[in-house]
Amino acid sequence: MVGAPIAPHPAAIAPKETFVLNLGPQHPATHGVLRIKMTMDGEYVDRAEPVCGYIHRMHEKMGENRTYAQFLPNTGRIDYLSAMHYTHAFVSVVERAAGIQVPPRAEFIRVITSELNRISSHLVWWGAFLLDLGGFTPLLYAFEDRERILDLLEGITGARLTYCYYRFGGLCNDVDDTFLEGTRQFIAKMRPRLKMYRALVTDNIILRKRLIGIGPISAELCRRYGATGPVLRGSGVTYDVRKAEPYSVYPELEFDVPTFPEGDSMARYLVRMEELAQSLRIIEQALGKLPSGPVMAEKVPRVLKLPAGDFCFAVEAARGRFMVRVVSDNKEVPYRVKLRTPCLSNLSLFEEASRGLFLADALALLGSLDLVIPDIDR
Amino acid sequence: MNETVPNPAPPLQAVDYRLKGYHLEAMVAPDQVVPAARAMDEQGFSLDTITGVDWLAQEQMEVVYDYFHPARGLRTVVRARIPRDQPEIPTISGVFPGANWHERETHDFFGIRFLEHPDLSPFLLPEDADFHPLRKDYTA
Amino acid sequence: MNALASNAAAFLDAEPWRLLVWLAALLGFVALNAAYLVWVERKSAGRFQRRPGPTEVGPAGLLQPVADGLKLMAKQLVVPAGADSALFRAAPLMVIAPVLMGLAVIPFGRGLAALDLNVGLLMIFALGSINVMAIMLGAWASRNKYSLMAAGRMVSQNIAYEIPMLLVVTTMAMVTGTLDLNQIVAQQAGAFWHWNLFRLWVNPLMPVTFLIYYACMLAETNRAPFDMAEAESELVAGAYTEYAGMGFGVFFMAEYANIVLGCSLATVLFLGGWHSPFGLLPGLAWFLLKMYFLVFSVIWVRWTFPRTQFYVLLNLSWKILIPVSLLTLILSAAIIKIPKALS
Amino acid sequence: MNALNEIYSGFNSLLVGLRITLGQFFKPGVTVHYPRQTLKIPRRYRGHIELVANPETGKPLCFACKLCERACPSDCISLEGVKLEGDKRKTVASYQLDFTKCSLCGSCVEVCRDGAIRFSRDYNLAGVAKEAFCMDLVQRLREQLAAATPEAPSPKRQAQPEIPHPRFSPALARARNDAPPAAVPGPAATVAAARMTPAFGAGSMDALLPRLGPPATGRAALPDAHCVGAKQGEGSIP
Repeated sequence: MVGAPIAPHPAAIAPKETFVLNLGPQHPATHGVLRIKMTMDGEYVDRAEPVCGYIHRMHEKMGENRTYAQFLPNTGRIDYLSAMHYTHAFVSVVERAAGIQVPPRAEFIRVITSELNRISSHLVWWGAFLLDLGGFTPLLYAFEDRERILDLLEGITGARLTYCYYRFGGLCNDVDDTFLEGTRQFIAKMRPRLKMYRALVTDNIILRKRLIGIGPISAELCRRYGATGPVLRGSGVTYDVRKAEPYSVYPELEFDVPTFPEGDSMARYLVRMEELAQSLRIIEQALGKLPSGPVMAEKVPRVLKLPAGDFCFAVEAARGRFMVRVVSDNKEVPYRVKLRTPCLSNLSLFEEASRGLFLADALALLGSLDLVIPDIDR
Repeated sequence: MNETVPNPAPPLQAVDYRLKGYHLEAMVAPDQVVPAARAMDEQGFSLDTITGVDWLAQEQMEVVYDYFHPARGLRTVVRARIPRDQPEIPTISGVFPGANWHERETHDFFGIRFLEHPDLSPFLLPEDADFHPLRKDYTA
Repeated sequence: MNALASNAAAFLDAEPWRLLVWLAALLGFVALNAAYLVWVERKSAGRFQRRPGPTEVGPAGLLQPVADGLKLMAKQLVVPAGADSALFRAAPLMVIAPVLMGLAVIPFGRGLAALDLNVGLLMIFALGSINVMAIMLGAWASRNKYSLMAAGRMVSQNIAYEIPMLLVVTTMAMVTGTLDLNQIVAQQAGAFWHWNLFRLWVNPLMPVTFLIYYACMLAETNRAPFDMAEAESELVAGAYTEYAGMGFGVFFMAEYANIVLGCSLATVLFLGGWHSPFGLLPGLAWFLLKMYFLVFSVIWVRWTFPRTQFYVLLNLSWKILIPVSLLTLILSAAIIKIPKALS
Repeated sequence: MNALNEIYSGFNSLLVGLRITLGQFFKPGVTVHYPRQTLKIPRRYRGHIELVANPETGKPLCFACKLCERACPSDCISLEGVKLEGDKRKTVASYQLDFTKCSLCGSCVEVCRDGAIRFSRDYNLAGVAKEAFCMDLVQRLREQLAAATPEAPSPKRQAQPEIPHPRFSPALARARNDAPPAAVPGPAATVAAARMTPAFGAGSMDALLPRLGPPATGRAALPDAHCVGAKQGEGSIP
C-alpha cells in the first residue's frame, strides 16, 4: 500500500487486442437497467459507451396529455429517490407562471421535507456505492437511518417514496407535532451516526485506496458536458442551484456549499458526506424559523391555465440541477413539458472520463456519479 | 462573434428572471446556432439541455438550447426555428460534447436531424424506432 | 462379542482402513462445516447488520443449509454452449479434493490426525496450489468473459500471495526446526506464552508474521476484502458465473473448507494447536475453539471492509508483505544462528 | 518513515472499522419480522380508495358527481350513478377502480368535496390475475358493511381510528381466501373485513369473474380480458 496507484500507462493501451464486455442491462454495478458497452483491453477500459432507454417511459409526452395537476404524480417518479425536489420544481414553475404566492409556512416545510429527502437520497447512494465497492454492511446502516426519514415523511404524506406532497400554492396538508418532534430527534440521532460513518468507511484505508486519485473529472470536463450537483462540486466548482438561482426560502437559511477541488471519486464522495451535515443544518434552522399560518395559497384557481409562453424552474435535486421547462399555449394542459435531469448530463461524461481506467476503477467512477437510471431515461 | 459579455453575437435580450426562469434569450437563424454555442463556450457557459418544440400550426419546429453559467448563475436560452417539413439544423456537439446525447434525444422525439452529428441512432427509444412521439401529429 | 469388537477395532486401526475411515470422517467434517459455516456466516452477517438472518427454516434457521443444499442438488447442471464440458465439470472436484487431503495432516488433538506425516506442512502447500489451478480451469472452461477476467486475476493474486505465505511458513519451520505438524504443536506446550505467536524471543516480529499469514490466508482463500475471483459488483460472480446447482455448491463448499484448513493451520503454527492456556476442556475442544475464533474473524473482516482493487492487492503483496516476511525470515535465522556461532 | 506511518494509520483504520462492526454485532436488531410483526400504519397512509358509507343510512355518501373520475391522471376510475325515486341527488350504482393503473396519487380523494371516498388501509395486496385488481367499490362497501358491526365506519377520514393490524396467523390467511368470517364486534373487525374483501383472495376469483359482465366474445374469463369489460356489466348491478 505504498506509493501511488498504478496509473494506466499509455503504452499499456497501445497495442490493442480488445474484446467487448456488455455490462448490463442486468449487472450488479449498474443499479437498474443501464447497459454499458465496454471495449476492454484486458482489465483496462478502452471505450465505455452507455446505452440508455431501457426504462424510458416518456414522461414528457404524458405531460402533454394531462392537466398540470394530473402531471404532478409523475414528477415523483422521474428520480424516485429525490421525489420532493422534482415535485418542488414542477409546482414552482406553475406557481411562477400563474403568479401564485406560496405562504411562508408552506415554503419552510417544503425546504424541510426536501432536505430530508436529500439526506435519504444520499444515504441510499452511500450504501449502494459501498456495495459497488464490495462492502455490504454500510448499506444496511444507511437504510436504518433512511428508514427514520421515510417514517417521518410517510407520517405527513402517506407515502414512503413517491410523496406527491406539494401542491400548486402550497402543500396538500400541514405537518403535525409528531413530525416536527420526530425531525428534531432525527437530527440529534443522525449527527453521531455521521461520525460513525466516517470512522467505519471514510477513514478506512481500503476505501481511500479505492477512491483517492481514481476517475478524475476536471471542472472543464464537467462544464463541457453540463455535469452538475456533487459531480461538479467534487471538481471544485461552487455551483449549487440553491445559491446560483435562489428559490424558496433558501436565501433565509445559512448553509455552505461543500466543494472539493481534487475531482476524483473521493472528492465526490466527500461532497455528499458533507452535504448530509449541511442538510441537517438547514433543517435545524428551518425548524427554528418555521412560521405559523396557512400552508395553502388562498387564490388557486380550480382550473389552472397558464399564460402563453415558456417558463423554466430549476432546483438543486440530490443529483444536481433539475429543470422543468413548461411551454404553455393558455390551455388546461401544457403544450410541452421538458424535464432536464441531472443524471443524463452526469453520465454523458462517463465515456470520456473512464477511458484507460481499470474495470474496477471505472465502476468506482460510475458509482461516484450517483446515477438513478429512470432519471436518465425518463 | 468577437464581442464580449454584455452583447455577444446572438442578439441577447434580457428577460424577467422572476417570471421566466432565465435571464437572457435570443432567437437566432438556424445556421447561427454553432457560432452562438461557440460564443457561449467562450463566455464559460455550460450546456444545460437541448430540446425541441413542435409548432404544428406554424409548420415550424423550434430547437431550444439552454445554457447556464456555473460561476455566475446566469441562464441563457437560445432558440432557432426550422421548417417542419425539413427539420435540419447543424449540430453543436463539436462545441459542447455534452450536446451529443441531448441532440440524439431531440432527434428521437421530434425527428430533427442534426447535421454532422456523430451518431443519431435512437437514444431513449427502441433501436429500431422510426417514429417521433413528441411531434404533435403523432398518435400511438 | 467383545472379541469381535476388538477385532474390528484392530482391523480399522490397520493402515489403509484407518486412513479411509479418517478421510470419510473428514469429508463429513468438511461438509458439515461448509453447510453450517454458511449458516454462521449468514447469521453473523445479520448480527453485524442489525437484522436476524435466516429464521424461517427450522429453529433459528438451523435447517437453512439443508434446504439450500437440497435446492442446489435439485438444480440442473448447465454447461454453457461452447464450453469445455469435461474441464467445466472436473473443476469443482479438483477444487475440493486438495483441501480434503490437506486436512488429513492437521492434528486436531494429541495424536488425532489422519496421517502423521513428518512433512505435513510441505504436503499442505504442495496440494494447496492445485486449488488455484482448478478454479482457473473452471473459469476458462466456462467460456465467459467475466470468468476469464476473474481467472486472470486469480492466478496473479495467488502467485503474489503464495510467496509471502511460504516465506512465513519457512520462518516457522526454521523456528520450530521441523515440518511435522504434530511436533510443531508439541513444542508449544505449556501456558500461552509458549505459543509461537508470543515467542518473541525467537523472533520479535512474530505477531507481524502472524498478520502476514492471516492476510495471505484471506487472499489464498479468495475471501473479502481480497475476493477478486468473485467480485460480484464487478464481475457478476467472477469465476463461478456460469456454474449452477451443485457445481456452484461444491465451489462454495471448497471456499469454506479452505477457510477451515487455513485457520486450522494458523492454529497449529501460531496458537498452540490443541494446547489449552489453562487446563479445563480436552485438547480437541481447545483446537476447535481457536480455529473457529479465527473463522469468525474471517467472517467479521468480510462484513466490515470494502473490496480492494486488484492492483492494490498486488502492490500490498509485492511491496509490503514480501519484504516484511523476508525480513522476519532473516531475523529468525540470525537469532537462531548467531548465538550458536558465538558459543 | 512516512511509509511506515501510512501503514500504521492504515492498519489502525482497519481496527477501528472492526471495532465498530463488533459493537453493532451486540446491539439488538432493528428490523421488523414481517409478516409475524407489522408496523402501525400511519394515519395518512395512501392505500387504494374505498367508498364511505353514510353512518345513518348505510348507503354510500357518493352521489356520482364524477369529479374524481375527471381528476384521475391514469383513468382508473369509472363510475355511474342512478337517480332513485324520491331522492334529490343521484346515488352511485357502480364504482369501478382499475387498481392496475392507479398510481396512488390521491387526487381523487382530494377533489371529493363530501368525503365520500377515502384511502383504505389495505397494504398487502397480491393477486394471481389482473382482474383481481379491478374492483367494484360499491360491492366492496356492501361486503364491508355486511361483515362489520351495525355502526358503520365514520365518514370522516380524520376520525378513522388508528388500528394496528392483526398479527399474522395462518388461520387468518386462510380465512382471507375463503368467505369472510362471522362478524366480530369492535373496530378491529372492520379492518379485518376490509382486508378480507373477496377481491384479493385467491379463492375469490370465481366470485369476481361473473361480475365482469356478459362476456361479449366469451373471452372475459381469460387473463387478458381487461377491466374495461367491467363497464359492460354495469347493468347487472342494482
